[in-house]
Amino acid sequence: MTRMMIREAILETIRSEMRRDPTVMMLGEDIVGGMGTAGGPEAIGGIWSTSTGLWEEFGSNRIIDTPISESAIIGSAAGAALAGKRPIAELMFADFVGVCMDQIWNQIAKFRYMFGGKSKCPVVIRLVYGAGFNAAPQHSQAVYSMMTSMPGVKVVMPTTPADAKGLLTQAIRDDDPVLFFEHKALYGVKGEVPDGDYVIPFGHARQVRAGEHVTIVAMGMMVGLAEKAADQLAQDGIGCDVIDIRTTSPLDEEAILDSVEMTGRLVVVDESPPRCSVAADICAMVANKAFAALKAPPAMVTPPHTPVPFARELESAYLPSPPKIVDAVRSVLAYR
Amino acid sequence: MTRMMIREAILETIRSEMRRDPTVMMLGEDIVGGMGTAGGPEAIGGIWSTSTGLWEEFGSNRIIDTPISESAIIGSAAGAALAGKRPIAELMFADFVGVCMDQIWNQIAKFRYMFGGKSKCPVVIRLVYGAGFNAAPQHSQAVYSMMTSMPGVKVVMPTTPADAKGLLTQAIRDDDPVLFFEHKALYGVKGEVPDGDYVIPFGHARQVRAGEHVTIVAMGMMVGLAEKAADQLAQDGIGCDVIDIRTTSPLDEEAILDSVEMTGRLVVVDESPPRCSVAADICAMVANKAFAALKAPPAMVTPPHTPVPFARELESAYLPSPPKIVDAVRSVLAYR
Amino acid sequence: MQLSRDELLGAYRRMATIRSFEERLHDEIAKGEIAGFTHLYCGQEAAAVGVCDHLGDDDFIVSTHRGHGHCLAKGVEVKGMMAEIYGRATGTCKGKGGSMHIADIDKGMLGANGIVGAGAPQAVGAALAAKMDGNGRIGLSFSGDGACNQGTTFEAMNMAVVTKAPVIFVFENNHYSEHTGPAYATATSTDIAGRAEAFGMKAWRANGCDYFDTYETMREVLDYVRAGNGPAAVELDTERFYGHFEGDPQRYRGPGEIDRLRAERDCLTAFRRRVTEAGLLADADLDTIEAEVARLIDEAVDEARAAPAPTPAMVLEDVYISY
Amino acid sequence: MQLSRDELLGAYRRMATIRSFEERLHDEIAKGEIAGFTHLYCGQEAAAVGVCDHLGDDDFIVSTHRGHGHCLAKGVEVKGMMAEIYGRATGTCKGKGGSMHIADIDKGMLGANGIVGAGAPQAVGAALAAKMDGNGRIGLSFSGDGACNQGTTFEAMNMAVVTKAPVIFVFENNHYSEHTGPAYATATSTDIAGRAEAFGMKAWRANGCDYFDTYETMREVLDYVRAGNGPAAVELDTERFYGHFEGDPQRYRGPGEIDRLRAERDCLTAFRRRVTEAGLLADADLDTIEAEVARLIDEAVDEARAAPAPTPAMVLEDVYISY
Ligand SMILES: Cc1ncc(C[n+]2csc(CCOP(=O)(O)OP(=O)(O)O)c2C)c(N)n1
Ligand SMILES: Cc1ncc(C[n+]2csc(CCOP(=O)(O)OP(=O)(O)O)c2C)c(N)n1
Ligand SMILES: [Mg+2]
Ligand SMILES: [Mg+2]
Repeated sequence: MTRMMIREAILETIRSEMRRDPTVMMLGEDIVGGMGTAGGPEAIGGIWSTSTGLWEEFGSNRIIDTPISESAIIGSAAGAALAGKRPIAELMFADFVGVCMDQIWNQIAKFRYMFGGKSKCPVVIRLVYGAGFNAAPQHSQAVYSMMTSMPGVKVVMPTTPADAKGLLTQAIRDDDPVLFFEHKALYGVKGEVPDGDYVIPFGHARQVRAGEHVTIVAMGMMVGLAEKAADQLAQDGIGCDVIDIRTTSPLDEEAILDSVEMTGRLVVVDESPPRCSVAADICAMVANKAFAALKAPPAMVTPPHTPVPFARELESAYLPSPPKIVDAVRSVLAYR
Repeated sequence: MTRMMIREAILETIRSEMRRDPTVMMLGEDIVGGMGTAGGPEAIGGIWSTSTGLWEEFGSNRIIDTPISESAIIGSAAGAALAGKRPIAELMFADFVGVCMDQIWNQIAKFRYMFGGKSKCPVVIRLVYGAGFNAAPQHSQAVYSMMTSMPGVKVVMPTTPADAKGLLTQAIRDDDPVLFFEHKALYGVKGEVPDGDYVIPFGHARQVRAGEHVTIVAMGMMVGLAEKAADQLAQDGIGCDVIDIRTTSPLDEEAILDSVEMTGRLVVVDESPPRCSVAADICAMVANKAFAALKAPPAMVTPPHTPVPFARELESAYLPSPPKIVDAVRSVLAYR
Repeated sequence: MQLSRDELLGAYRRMATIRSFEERLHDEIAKGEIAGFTHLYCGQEAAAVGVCDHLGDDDFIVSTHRGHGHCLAKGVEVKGMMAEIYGRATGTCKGKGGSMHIADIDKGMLGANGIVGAGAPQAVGAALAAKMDGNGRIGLSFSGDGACNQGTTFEAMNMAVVTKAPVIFVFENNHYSEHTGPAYATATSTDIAGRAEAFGMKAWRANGCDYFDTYETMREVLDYVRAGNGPAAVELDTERFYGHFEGDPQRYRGPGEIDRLRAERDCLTAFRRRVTEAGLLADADLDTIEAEVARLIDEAVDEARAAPAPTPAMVLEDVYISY
Repeated sequence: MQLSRDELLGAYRRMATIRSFEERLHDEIAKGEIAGFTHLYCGQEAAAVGVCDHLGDDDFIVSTHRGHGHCLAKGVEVKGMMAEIYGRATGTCKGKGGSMHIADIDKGMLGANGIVGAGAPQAVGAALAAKMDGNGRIGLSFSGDGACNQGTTFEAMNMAVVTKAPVIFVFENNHYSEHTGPAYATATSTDIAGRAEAFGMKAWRANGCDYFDTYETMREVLDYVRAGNGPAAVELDTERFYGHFEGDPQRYRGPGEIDRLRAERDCLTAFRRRVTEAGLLADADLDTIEAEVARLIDEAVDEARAAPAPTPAMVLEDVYISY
């Protein structure tokens, strides 16, 4: 075990997978930095410091710094994958999926199906997402709900350094396309990371806290908030079963349903706006498959149906928070 | 009242709104057709015949035939709207939102919010969507679920010629951006259309059939399938309350909840794949807000979590159908 | 002209196969047996064949909605393609993709594509893969004149120059994008190759209705790109004999236009005239090929008709490798 | 030079206002009081002002993430902008947009934009609106050298030529897109204007660090576009004195680079030298302006600090006009 930050776990995983497998390559804007400048290459190594030193070790054929052309980045990753490589493409902000959605949604996600199972497209797209930095409406979004709706891609959301390593290793080795969502506010989170080969298969939730009164399902940045809420509720003797789903597609329905069968109550915490969200998706699934077990309406804690506002006061009012989760749990428990 | 097809109702509505309001304009690929060819302009008038004759009447300043550049089409509509016009932009296939998503999602949908309420952006985007034509994975999709998740746009789905007129009139006069989904398989559907000014406000569902045993919520192409299922179930004495929601955003929650309060049972029929779909959204909403009334798990009938396949046999297996709806209703009714 | 007799016969066979495949589809589609949207390649055969005759199975191409010609020229099997277009379980894509989505990775054919412009960056990526391997292989993107107005195409060209990717952008200018002429839609219509040059890459122009001009030009282009000089572009002037899709009323055509094109710009006629006049092949050689091709297409149609439809369970397969 | 004394004083005041606004933000951001990402315009003042001095409130501009200079030059109110960047309810956008999303439709300022390249087609649309009205007004898009690699920018240029839209594409080449130089990322780096020409539009080049060169060039460009000749492009050679965003360590800069730029390429210094040497204005005139501007910025900061934060209820407002 080594203690490190999520951003370090990501960088180390990319580095070791690139050493292990010569077909792994990476593309993105400023992932080297300084190209074509007096300062020279490696001036930045990724604005999130998740690619520092990779260009020096692996060179320009495998670490490709690109122009500001997201469609070309994702499209190139798609083509390289069809041609036998394992590209990792970085979207500096997940919000930029808007300019390259077609390459993700209509190309990468559909190749194998359209081609009758005769191709594979092992692309990993790393998307830096989430609010909390006052980065305003176009640099703060929780895009994963929209992507979860798309057949053909897997959607992964690590919340701890160990999960970042295990899930990213799986993502790079996976033969299907993977969207890997990294929350900008989680990069600095520290934790123990297993040494050596460490792979977490997709579709397996992680139980964060055990508790018998209510099931709280969360993902990404929301998991920490759910934990805080659970801590507070524990003081009143309320036991929360907190589940980090880790991948929204595939979804570990079993873990969620088992928990709800026991608790009879569900609160889903999701950073995306409510309509057609992962939260709504999980509530609908549970209402359909664990109807008899439910003692109260399945509830969700999400931002409102609005863009992410800029100002500090607005952004905190917008985001889910431990007090909002506590309130939701209490009203679910109070339901008769 | 005049009897006409949906495609005619759409063309007539555009024409009369353009006559009424000189700020209305239209942009799209081949909406004139024949530009720069020996055959000359008006060679096609839109591949769906929804703009025939408009260029002759309104000229090149208001009817703008464009290159194959969807980002430029939607981006131009956005700019023209900020500058005081009411543009109608056509996406020949809704699937092309992939190449212009940013202009819809991060631009048009967010302007007013980002700018603190100081702008309006009355764009109508007409999107031709849906399966049933064996048009294969990239020309058949029911994109509205993804768009319903976006704060800042309204999402409209007419199912009858009268609704097409009333809702499109509202869309063009609306000061907010509207995504207007036209199902390719509905264009030829005929019906009576009110003459003169006819406006249907958004957020008001239409009751298609009254019935007391189960609520069926549907939209777009699915409404007709739900009606067929209801007819068949009626023969066994099962009464279906069939609701066409008409707009997925805003959603007429009241109409749905009122019906479920009465029937206690819900089946939602949706043409999009299931994850994070409008169907899931409505099931979650009902499970949360009408929990006590529910006598059975809220159920959904959707395609599977796959792209839309090409071959006839595959596409019909993929799509919701009256028998699948009948089955869903029966199992909801059988629930104890 | 350094082509051997076998090479000439092969080139004609490939062009004739495309022609015959497409003419037959035109007839069959009119009968209503084939579902979906189909875009025929008739008239452009010399382009696909003149380009692909330089490529091996480990060179990569990406294609468009009008992809049958590219697929056949790249060696995708005729019967599998026909079955696919008929929506059969025995089709190249098991009936899941249809006319617009035929691919055969083993042949280096990375896919036809229903989204205009989407292929260009994919060809860059395939070229970057080849560059990583340092094996002299290339990526090649076919696109139309219309596609050169889509943002992805431009991004791909710029990215190719920046990354020195061994990729070739072939623009088949057939003078129409759907119902619109390039003189209207492509601001620099007379010079699509000039756009590529503005991105800093070398560009060539050739007569895409002439197999020999296309083939000879492509030899130069391939030598240039395989030598590691970075990307290149080629604009091929060609003609589309049918509508944009089958069923297109083609009101945008001038009077007698198609007859004139068939008379003056038919690449098969031009090829025949050239090789017979030069005494390289006899009319009988070409007639034999045509007869053989006709039989092959007959068989392909018969087999496609007789082939089983995909089963409903197949809807659920091939979304993921594991899930 | 045909500028009146008042015009000269005004131009200097506008440039000095931008400079002072940005230098002050640089200091305040270092103190941690201002949230979010901020991209400063320092060094590029002559570009925004030299361009916008030709525009009226009913001409439309769209801007970028580096938008403060464009906003101020187009007449957006200093105090509202400062309050916005401080995230106050009194800000231009009520604290909802912040630095990257300032707009003022009444001033013809259609918005800064956080998505690189997104503004270009919007400027085309505004120009098409103006063309509908036939009133000689124009649309203008500011973008960076980096933005000219984004597909939307290309599509917009092509569409502008096709539709003969009265739109001007101003490319401010400040030699960096984030941490990357155009010689790497823009395949034809030395000639962004050349790309525009490849789309069939007329392009100009000017020294964006020289108010007079920019202003005179823009006069020609505006005359050309307002006369109905269709779109035009302008490449302005300019410099960025700070990092890409505040907090950028700028390891990509050469040694002493910023000192040299400040010494040799400062547009305010150049303006002062030019007008005083020509005897058009006295140093004292300019000093007075600077003092007035400094007071205004002080006031703006004080008022922003004192202004109320937006209330939580405001989160829910302004998504729709009616819903
Ligand atoms: C992004 C996108 N926009 C529009 C279309 C509809 N469409 C299909 S083919 C086509 C014309 C393409 O013209 P060109 O590139 O010249 O190819 P050609 O059909 O002539 O082979 C259009 C507009 C599409 N498939 N994808
Ligand atoms: C579509 C998109 N990709 C990437 C970014 C991140 N980004 C913001 S500014 C910038 C560089 C822009 O360079 P340039 O256009 O030269 O403008 P400058 O910053 O020099 O003013 C990048 C890559 C973005 N905001 N949008
Ligand atoms: Mg064409
Ligand atoms: Mg720049």
